[in-house]
Amino acid sequence: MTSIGDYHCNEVKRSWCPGCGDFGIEAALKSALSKSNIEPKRVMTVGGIGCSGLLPYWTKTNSFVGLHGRALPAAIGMSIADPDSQVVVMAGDGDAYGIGVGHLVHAFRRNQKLVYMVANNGVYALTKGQVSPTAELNAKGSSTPFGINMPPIDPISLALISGGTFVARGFAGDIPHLAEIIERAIAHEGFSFIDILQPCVSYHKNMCDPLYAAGIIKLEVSNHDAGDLNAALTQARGENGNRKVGIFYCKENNSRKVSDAHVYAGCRSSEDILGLIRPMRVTG
Amino acid sequence: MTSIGDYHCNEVKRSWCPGCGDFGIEAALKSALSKSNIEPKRVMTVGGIGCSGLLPYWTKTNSFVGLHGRALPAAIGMSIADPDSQVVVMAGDGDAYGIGVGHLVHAFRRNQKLVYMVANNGVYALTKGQVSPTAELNAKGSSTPFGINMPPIDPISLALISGGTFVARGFAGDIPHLAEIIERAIAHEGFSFIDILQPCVSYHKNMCDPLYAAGIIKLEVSNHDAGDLNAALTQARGENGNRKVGIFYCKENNSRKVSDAHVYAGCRSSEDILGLIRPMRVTG
Amino acid sequence: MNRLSIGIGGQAGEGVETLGHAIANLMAKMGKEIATNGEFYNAIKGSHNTFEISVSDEAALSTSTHYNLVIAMDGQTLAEEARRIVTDGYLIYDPETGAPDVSAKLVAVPFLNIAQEVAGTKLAKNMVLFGCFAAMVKAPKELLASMIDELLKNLPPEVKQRNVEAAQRGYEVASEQVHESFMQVSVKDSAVENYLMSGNSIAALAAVRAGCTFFAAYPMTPSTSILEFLAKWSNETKMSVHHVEDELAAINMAVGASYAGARAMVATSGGGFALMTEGVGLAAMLETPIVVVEVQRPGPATGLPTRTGQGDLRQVLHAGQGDVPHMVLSPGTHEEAFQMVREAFEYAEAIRGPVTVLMEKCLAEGMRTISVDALNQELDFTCERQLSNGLKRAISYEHDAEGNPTEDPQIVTDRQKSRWDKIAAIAEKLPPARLEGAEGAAVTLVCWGATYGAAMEASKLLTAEGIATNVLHVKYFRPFQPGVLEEFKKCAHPILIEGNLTAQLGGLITEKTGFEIKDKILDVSGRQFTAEGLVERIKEIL
Amino acid sequence: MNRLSIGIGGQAGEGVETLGHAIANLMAKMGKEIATNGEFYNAIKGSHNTFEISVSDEAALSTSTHYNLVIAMDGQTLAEEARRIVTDGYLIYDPETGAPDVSAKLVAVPFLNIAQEVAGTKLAKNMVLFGCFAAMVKAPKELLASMIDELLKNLPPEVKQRNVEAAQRGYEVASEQVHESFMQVSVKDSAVENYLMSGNSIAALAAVRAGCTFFAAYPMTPSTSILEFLAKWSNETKMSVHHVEDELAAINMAVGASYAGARAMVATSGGGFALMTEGVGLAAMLETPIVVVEVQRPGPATGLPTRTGQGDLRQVLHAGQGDVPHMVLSPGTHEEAFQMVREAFEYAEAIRGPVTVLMEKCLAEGMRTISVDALNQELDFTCERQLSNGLKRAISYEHDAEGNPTEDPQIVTDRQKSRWDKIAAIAEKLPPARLEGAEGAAVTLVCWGATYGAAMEASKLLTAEGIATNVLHVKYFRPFQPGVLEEFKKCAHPILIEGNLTAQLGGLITEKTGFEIKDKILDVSGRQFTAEGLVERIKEIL
Ligand SMILES: Cc1ncc(C[n+]2csc(CCOP(=O)(O)OP(=O)(O)O)c2C)c(N)n1
Ligand SMILES: Cc1ncc(C[n+]2csc(CCOP(=O)(O)OP(=O)(O)O)c2C)c(N)n1
Ligand code: SF4
Ligand code: SF4
Ligand SMILES: [Mg+2]
Ligand SMILES: [Mg+2]
Repeated sequence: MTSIGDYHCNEVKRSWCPGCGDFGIEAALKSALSKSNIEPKRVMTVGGIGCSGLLPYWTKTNSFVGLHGRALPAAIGMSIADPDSQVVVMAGDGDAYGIGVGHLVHAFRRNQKLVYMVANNGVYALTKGQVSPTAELNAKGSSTPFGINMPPIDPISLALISGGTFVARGFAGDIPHLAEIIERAIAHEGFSFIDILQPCVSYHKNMCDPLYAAGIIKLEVSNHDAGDLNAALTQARGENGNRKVGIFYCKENNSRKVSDAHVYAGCRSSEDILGLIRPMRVTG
Repeated sequence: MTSIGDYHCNEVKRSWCPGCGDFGIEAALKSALSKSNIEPKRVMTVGGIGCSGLLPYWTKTNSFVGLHGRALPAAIGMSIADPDSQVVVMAGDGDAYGIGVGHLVHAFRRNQKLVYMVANNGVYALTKGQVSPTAELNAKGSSTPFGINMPPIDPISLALISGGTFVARGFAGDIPHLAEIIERAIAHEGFSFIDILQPCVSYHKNMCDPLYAAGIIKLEVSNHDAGDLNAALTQARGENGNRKVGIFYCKENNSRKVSDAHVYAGCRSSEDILGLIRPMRVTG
Repeated sequence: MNRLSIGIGGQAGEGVETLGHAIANLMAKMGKEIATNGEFYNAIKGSHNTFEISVSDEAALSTSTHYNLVIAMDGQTLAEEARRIVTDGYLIYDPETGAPDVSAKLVAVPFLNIAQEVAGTKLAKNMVLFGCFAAMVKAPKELLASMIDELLKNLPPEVKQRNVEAAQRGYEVASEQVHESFMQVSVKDSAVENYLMSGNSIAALAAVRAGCTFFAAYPMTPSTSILEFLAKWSNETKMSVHHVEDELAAINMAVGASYAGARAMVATSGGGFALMTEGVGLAAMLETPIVVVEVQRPGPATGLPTRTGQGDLRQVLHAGQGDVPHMVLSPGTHEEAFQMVREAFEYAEAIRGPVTVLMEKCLAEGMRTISVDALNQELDFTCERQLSNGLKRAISYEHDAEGNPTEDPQIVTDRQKSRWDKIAAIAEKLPPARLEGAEGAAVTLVCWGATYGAAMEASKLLTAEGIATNVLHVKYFRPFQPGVLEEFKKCAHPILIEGNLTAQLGGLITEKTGFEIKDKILDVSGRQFTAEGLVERIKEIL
Repeated sequence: MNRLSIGIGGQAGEGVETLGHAIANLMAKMGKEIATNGEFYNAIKGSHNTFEISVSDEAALSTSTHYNLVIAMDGQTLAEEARRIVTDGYLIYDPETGAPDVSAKLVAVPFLNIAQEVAGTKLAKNMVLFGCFAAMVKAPKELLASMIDELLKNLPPEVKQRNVEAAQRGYEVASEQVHESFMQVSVKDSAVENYLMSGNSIAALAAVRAGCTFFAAYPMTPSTSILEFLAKWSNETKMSVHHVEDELAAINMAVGASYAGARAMVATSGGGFALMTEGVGLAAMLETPIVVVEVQRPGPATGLPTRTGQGDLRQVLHAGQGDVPHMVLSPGTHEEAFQMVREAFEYAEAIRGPVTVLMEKCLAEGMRTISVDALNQELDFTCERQLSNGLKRAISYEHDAEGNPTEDPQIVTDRQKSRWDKIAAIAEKLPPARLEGAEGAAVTLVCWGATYGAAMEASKLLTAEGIATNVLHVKYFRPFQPGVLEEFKKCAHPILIEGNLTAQLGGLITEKTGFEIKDKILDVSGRQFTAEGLVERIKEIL
């Protein structure tokens, strides 16, 4: 088994605020990777642009930080090209549910194998405190000083009705539980989506209140059947749906065949290509 | 009451294929506008880029055809600036559910008053027959000659779980029924979403089969309570959910106050603005 | 006569394009060189579309709107294209659609009736007309039949048969009226292996040849068929081909795939490219090779989706925020498109960044005869990816050589420069620009992209008329092609020809060389340049 | 001494910016002219940030990195900023953070202890330091107290009180060590009404003044505060202000709102602008006025989010497919930003299309003292929208004058030209470029945007040293500002100064005038130009 330290990049100084929930996600991810025993060189860690998206900086795997809102398509491209590597994305909720939500809807349909973690802190943290799409109705932020007049997005329901095959939520404040979810997500043969409640000590203090942690509700085998899509939807849409953590839904597809890699393997010869255009041949 | 002819623009030749479902949508819309008695000059008809989006060409109202995928944000801007006008959008399913689906998710949250009609023909028709996001699994198109390997999007469920306040589906082949839905949508004080099954005679012949029309199921007061969100979701997600037409869900908000117009009304004087920056005043 | 121009006019949905392709194919099979151009309205049904075919013994570089033969499928053709039939030219028409008022040799064919009668549907009229045409070039009837068989291969045998019969009736009716052959041809089972291909099919094929393993696109006229060809071939090529949700996804997926080891390409038109600009900058910043094919149509905004133009040079050159080291090039011919798309993959590896190949609708959709030799050529420049054994770091924030973030003023400056150094280095590998045509010419036509074809042919016409003319075709825009200034010094009277309003290449030339071209032919009609059109406008200038 | 430069260094999250703003505010209230510049890392916590303040009697156009006073909140400041203290300058530091090894007048203040002791938290150290500074300029203690009261207005009274006390202790400790006043100041209850404002607050205010009724944006450093100011003011202004899902939505909503009668604006930085380029083309095609403010930071891609640069001129100029008639301008100072954003709305009406105002992070976030007169000025050019009574047609396909789609080659050409004619017409209304500074100078500094400040001050320093220097500040890029060529003819030795690597303005000047500027100072460090830095580099060139 690889060890957690194998995934640490110590050259780059962490710039998250002390107490930031992102540390919890980092710890859970590295623990899950080590439990899954995936060598660092077979991992591609992808970040969004946001505080959370800085994770690849201090992760000693292959790392990729692209454009705000586009972590997901880039990650899908990676996973398609190199299906033997484990792609793990850490995007912010602004990135994933704001500017990038169009890609997300289609990613559920595409079901490409990768782990997509969204640090859901209710704010645009890196840009200093505007509300994100998961902010509660009337929440105030620097761009909505009188409160936002739109209800929040419900990412779990969105995932479920869009065809998500692994739909979960974790809490950055409960590292072992989150690590377990990530481990399951890594094992899943498809697109694994994890919304992660992530307290931001600088711009979303409510989430840092112990009362918030106390309000978290765990879905477990005893109270929820993760194989039942309707049950999952009921959980997500019911009271306190946005405080529930655990695996809402998981649909394994064992018949899925391992995809071919699409890495460059040299140019083709002209014989290779002439067959393709036979119908266009006119003479000779 | 205005008459249907009042909305006809005869200068521009219609270029839809004979038999195209878009003609049905046009007829239904014009009928609904006239029944709602809205003067042409108080209507803004907005088109996406696609066959369906050509509608504003031959509509004698204010007309606007913007960018592919961006009809919705443009329409929202119009409705905000001039809330006294009725904004009606006709977008294609590629436009609305493909490139533009990110705007749609957020439009449900914003709930700006306008009517958003999506011509759902399962194809990118104007670009000559690629599959759209509503195409059935394995459907073939020119860009997916071996069949699309992703399941279709479910726009009604998407609308319902995203906070849609008026969620309906019509069938271009049933003009009176569709007109009725549009009339209700116009009356709705919020964002009215209508997915419209629209047979494309050139690129989606299955939808033009009489069997297709025969398979359409109507939601009516007798079999569905449009005030019940859960019931709506069950209808949408149940068997043949994508063949059901009618109003799935409608939530009126009578307390909604009429919004102010935001049309330009002259520059401000310097007195008007100095109050805003009082905290920045350092001397004088 | 070693060159003929054929024009077909008809309503959208009447099969103008099918007939055009059939004729082009027939002539190509009979050993002729072909160039085609379709002018279609942006509507599925109901407007007047045209299709032009140039047929000649030598390489055909462009088409003409002065026709030796016009086939009128609708009445409007009689009023428009038929008026541009040259002396001694032919007009095939159906008396039912109107009485022609032109001085051409008339071939009256009741093709609507024949189609209805023989094939049971007026839709077969294009087959009747195909038969007429075949008769005019005295093509073997068996060839006609076998071509229709191939063309309609998805239809039931009895339908095919009826179409063949309709065509044969057309053949007979035309034979009765036209006795001399319209063009000297004989079916050569030529040893030369030739293909009749569009620019888009060539670009797609070049990607396959270059070993491209990943392709993503969102449909956009006139680039869509690149996606369609690659999708169709994907079982054979094993390329991963995706019609994705939008252009933002396409380019970011390509960058991701390339990061993971793929050779990746995307294709789009100007509007889709506008959405890709941030991604182009990303590829440059991450030093990730990708190839973009941008097929131009007239803008701004939706513009004229089905027409041609050259309005996107500057948009492409300046894509993305900041100074983006992004290579930009554009081929002049179909052969060059094949070479340049392949090269683009090699350059992308060399600069470890984005390379965009600009094409135009007229090249992308226009068909040309291509010899197998053109597809067999070796590249002058190749570059394999340098794979490191270590972990890969790709960070879109400014970073040091190891890929770690830095905001140190000196490192930041060095990194920016080092990325541009790669562009400077590749400049030395580029073939220098060179004047083509008459030595010491009185007039030089300066152009880029597919305008080359009409410019070259115009230069020949002018030279033949005694006005010695040559052509300077600029192919590389970033880095700016070496040799342009040197060649300019040899020019007596340069005239700039571009398919845009703001002389985008002209401005770039001035910027890069200080040289200003005073005389300009700028065309934004959405139609491709023709040699005769150019000759006329050049004479106005002289 | 009529000009002093203050530098503050500390860790992210330590309140460097709060202290800097407090000091700037204090000096402004005491009647001084202020310029500030913050250099922050792109991280919420844990890196070394600095804040510079220029204080002078005359208008301060830029800041300096040679300090008369350094306030060291962390040890790194001792090693970095403290080394750039000028002769006779001061250093305020806490002996706990290290022993300074510099030849400055030392003011040792145990601010960490004081903060902890008096206010009960080390976080109050910036208030202790604020007190120290106030003592050094002999500011009245009541002013200090009232300012802290205002600054911490959202905190409970007892907390505020403790902070005031901590500041007062700082005041006392510093007073004991520094006897002469660091700068001659007296609180003038000056009749001149002055404001201390950032470029972003000015741009926001200008929009309000121009009667803008709709604003949409997606947050992006360093443009975000435009959104924040407009949102905060929206109750008073009744402007419809929206933080939307992405930049694509922002610009398309603005186009829609403008179509429906609003005056509409969006603001973003380079990456967001990349996503808006298609929308810019749309506004041009639909002939719908909109104003875009693009605040530059270094690219490509994510680049250096919190630093400054001038890398987006070309991206903005060539936004969108096709030839997009889009006006582009950039102010040199805060006052000019106010005028130009207002003008932009008028130009947008005149050309019925998009107008982009380019700014830089250093201008957008840098603070300056602005007199009420600057906010009171009338515009030289205004234009009301011509509203038709009929139905409005706006179609992004090419269309005729009535807005109906057309593909007619002639109409299509005419429409393209007519849209560009509006750009040509507005060119005549623009103030011509003019040389500023020494007549018949030996050296001319050519620049654009906020580089103006440092260039002007450098020209003064050089002129004072006997090298007569003037400045050519180009403000309009499309249409290209009239008069540039004429002014160039008067220049003995032009030197180009730009915050990018590819000399974007330089290239444009060559393109538009044929004139090539050989000597260039191009800086992509992400830091703003300083007058001293420029003087040094100019001397190297001379
Ligand atoms: C196209 C574009 N628009 C805007 C930005 C500016 N930006 C950087 S991070 C960010 C939001 C961060 O919020 P989130 O994704 O929730 O991440 P968090 O910081 O909360 O972890 C934004 C808007 C950008 N980099 N690119
Ligand atoms: C940014 C951009 N990408 C692609 C296109 C090309 N395009 C035009 S219409 C269309 C799709 C049309 O499909 P749909 O929206 O379903 O409308 P329909 O024609 O089926 O009514 C596409 C992809 C475009 N105009 N702009
Ligand atoms: S601002 Fe919030 S999200 Fe960002 S590092 Fe600090 S605590 Fe974490
Ligand atoms: S192609 Fe299809 S959608 Fe387009 S006009 Fe024809 S029938 Fe209608
Ligand atoms: Mg967030
Ligand atoms: Mg469609």
